[in-house]
Amino acid sequence: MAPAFSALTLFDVVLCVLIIGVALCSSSVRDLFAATVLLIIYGVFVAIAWVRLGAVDVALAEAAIGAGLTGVLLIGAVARLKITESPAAAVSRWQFAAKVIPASLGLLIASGLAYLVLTVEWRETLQAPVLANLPDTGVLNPVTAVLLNYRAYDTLLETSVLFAALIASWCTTHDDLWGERAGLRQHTRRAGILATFGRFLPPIGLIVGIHIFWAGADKWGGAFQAGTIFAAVWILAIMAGVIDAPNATGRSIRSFAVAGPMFFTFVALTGVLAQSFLIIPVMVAKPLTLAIEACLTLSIAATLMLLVLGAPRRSA
Amino acid sequence: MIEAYFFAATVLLMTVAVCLVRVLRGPTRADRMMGAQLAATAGVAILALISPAGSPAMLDVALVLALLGAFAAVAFVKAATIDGAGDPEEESQ
Amino acid sequence: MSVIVTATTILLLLIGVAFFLAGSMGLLRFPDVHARLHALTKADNLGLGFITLALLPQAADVWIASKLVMIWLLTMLAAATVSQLIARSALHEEDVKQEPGP
Amino acid sequence: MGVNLRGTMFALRRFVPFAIFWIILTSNDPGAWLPGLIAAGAATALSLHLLPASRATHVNFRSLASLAPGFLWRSVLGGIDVAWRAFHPRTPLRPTWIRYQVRLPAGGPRVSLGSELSLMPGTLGAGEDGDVMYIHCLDSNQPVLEAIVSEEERIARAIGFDLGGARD
Repeated sequence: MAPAFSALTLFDVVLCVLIIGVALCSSSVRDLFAATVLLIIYGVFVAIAWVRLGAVDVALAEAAIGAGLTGVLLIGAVARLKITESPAAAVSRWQFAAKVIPASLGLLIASGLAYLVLTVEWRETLQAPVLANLPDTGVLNPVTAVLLNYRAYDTLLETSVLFAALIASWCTTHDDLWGERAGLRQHTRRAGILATFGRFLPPIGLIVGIHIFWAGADKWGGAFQAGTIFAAVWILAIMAGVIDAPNATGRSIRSFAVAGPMFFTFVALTGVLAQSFLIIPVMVAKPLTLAIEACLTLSIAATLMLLVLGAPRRSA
Repeated sequence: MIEAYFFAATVLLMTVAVCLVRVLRGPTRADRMMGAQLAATAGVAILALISPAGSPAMLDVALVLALLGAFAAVAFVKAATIDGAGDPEEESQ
Repeated sequence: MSVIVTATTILLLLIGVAFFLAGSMGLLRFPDVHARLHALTKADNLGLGFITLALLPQAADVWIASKLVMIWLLTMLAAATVSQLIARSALHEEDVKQEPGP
Repeated sequence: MGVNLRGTMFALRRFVPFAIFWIILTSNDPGAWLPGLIAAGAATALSLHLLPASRATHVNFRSLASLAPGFLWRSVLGGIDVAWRAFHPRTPLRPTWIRYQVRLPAGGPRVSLGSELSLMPGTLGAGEDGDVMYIHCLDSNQPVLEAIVSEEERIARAIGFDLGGARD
């Protein structure tokens, strides 16, 4: 029926070539800032690829993280590194090895995965049982169901990892700076372009984030995507000097950061009384799942925001 | 019509690819940053063009990209100031 | 009727893609940062505008069509604002002093 | 009471656009009206917190809508202008800088002036220093100064601001 070579195939082929090309450029270019920009462009391409694969939830996460937040994080990191270009003459044997070893490891893993994907017979996937048991989870989005119900273990551990990362980042704070606001003290021109942008965009981002959160229950999106959007507009308002960055000793920011993992753990433990660990009873599945999702969104937003801003520091 | 959209989207991919030259060559960081700006705008257009072949959910990806695509550039102009936390407009000439 | 719609859509698509091409050409060929910013800001947002127009007649309903317009407006707003910041960031003393101004 | 009423009006002027934005995002799904109420309410509260209502933020939507066609037309001209230069074999450019004394109030109005100039033919806003706005021009032969002045006047009219009385 469909022609062997359509515009859709052409698009997909060009996209694949570009993804690999940008990835190679990004990892081989000497200028770190160029590598960062290439990584942002890579994020845009990968988001498009996920859309083409029909994985809108992943595409949303990639667009928010890869093309949005990672860029902010890495540009800040590159700016802190004073030496951006390594002198061409200083390529020693060790530097060469430091490139070859990860590259060959990556190649090995990629070819192993490719071998598996191409040789495994896909007689039966988990798709049918996931969809069959969907009514019991309280949500209609199969991805959310997997994340918060079937594989709730993974998600609980993931959010705990995120929280642990935040604590690790707080641990790098210099002693005499503990209790100060996260990151550098931001300052901007009063009523300038940046300040105006930072006053105007966050409400719009808030609505988009709530939309992605709300759609996450039944269609697409979810806690992680919405949390990332909230974190991004929060950071924008802080960078624009409109609101102050929180400090690690603040009680409200701490409860924000811990709300998700804590509520999740609480639900998991009360499940023990009913049946077993981490069981969400069918009767209360919908409100409970939404509540977990809401707490997780808050925690992810606060944690990502604090991680990107980093430990308190004083400008040199 | 879907075919026409995908052809257009393919050409847009090529325009981003061409701009990689500017990202690699620079010379200034602002020049490289513009490559990311272009990729974000073109990415929004590409996502809008390929969404008729799928679900309306794909437009939400375009929406998120439209919202957050400019943030990296904001981080860039802030990082380019003297103390890394300022505003390019503050610095007196 | 539908032939006219199809022809218009294709024409708008071509115009949109042409503006994106112009943006890339400008980014590659213009001599300095500020000239390149002109190309990026003006051409690409206009290209996105024409592509949005081309998609409107094919949109499933009025809400999808409005969403497309919203996405375009949001991109344009963010790009035009941020381009001023990049322009200012790349501005050095000697650039402005050469011209007395009005 | 009068203050309360004015406060409510200010809030409503933001709530309604946010609510419309939500309805567009959700394709007018009636099941989404309740979360929409929360979303638009939260956005209004955040917006009033970040940008408290005042004279300067008071935008007349009708005059703003009347600006749109002219602005869109000029941005089309801007795109054509820059596209022509980009494709031209010799890329004809005569770049120059203008230091323009802005008369509009600081904040939103000035940023919109800069944004609109950045989309119009030959001009690119590059921020301010005091009341001086730096504007980069692609071609010194273009009548840019007139274009800048008339754009500023159009924005002033849209927000009901008197340019003449702004400066001493």
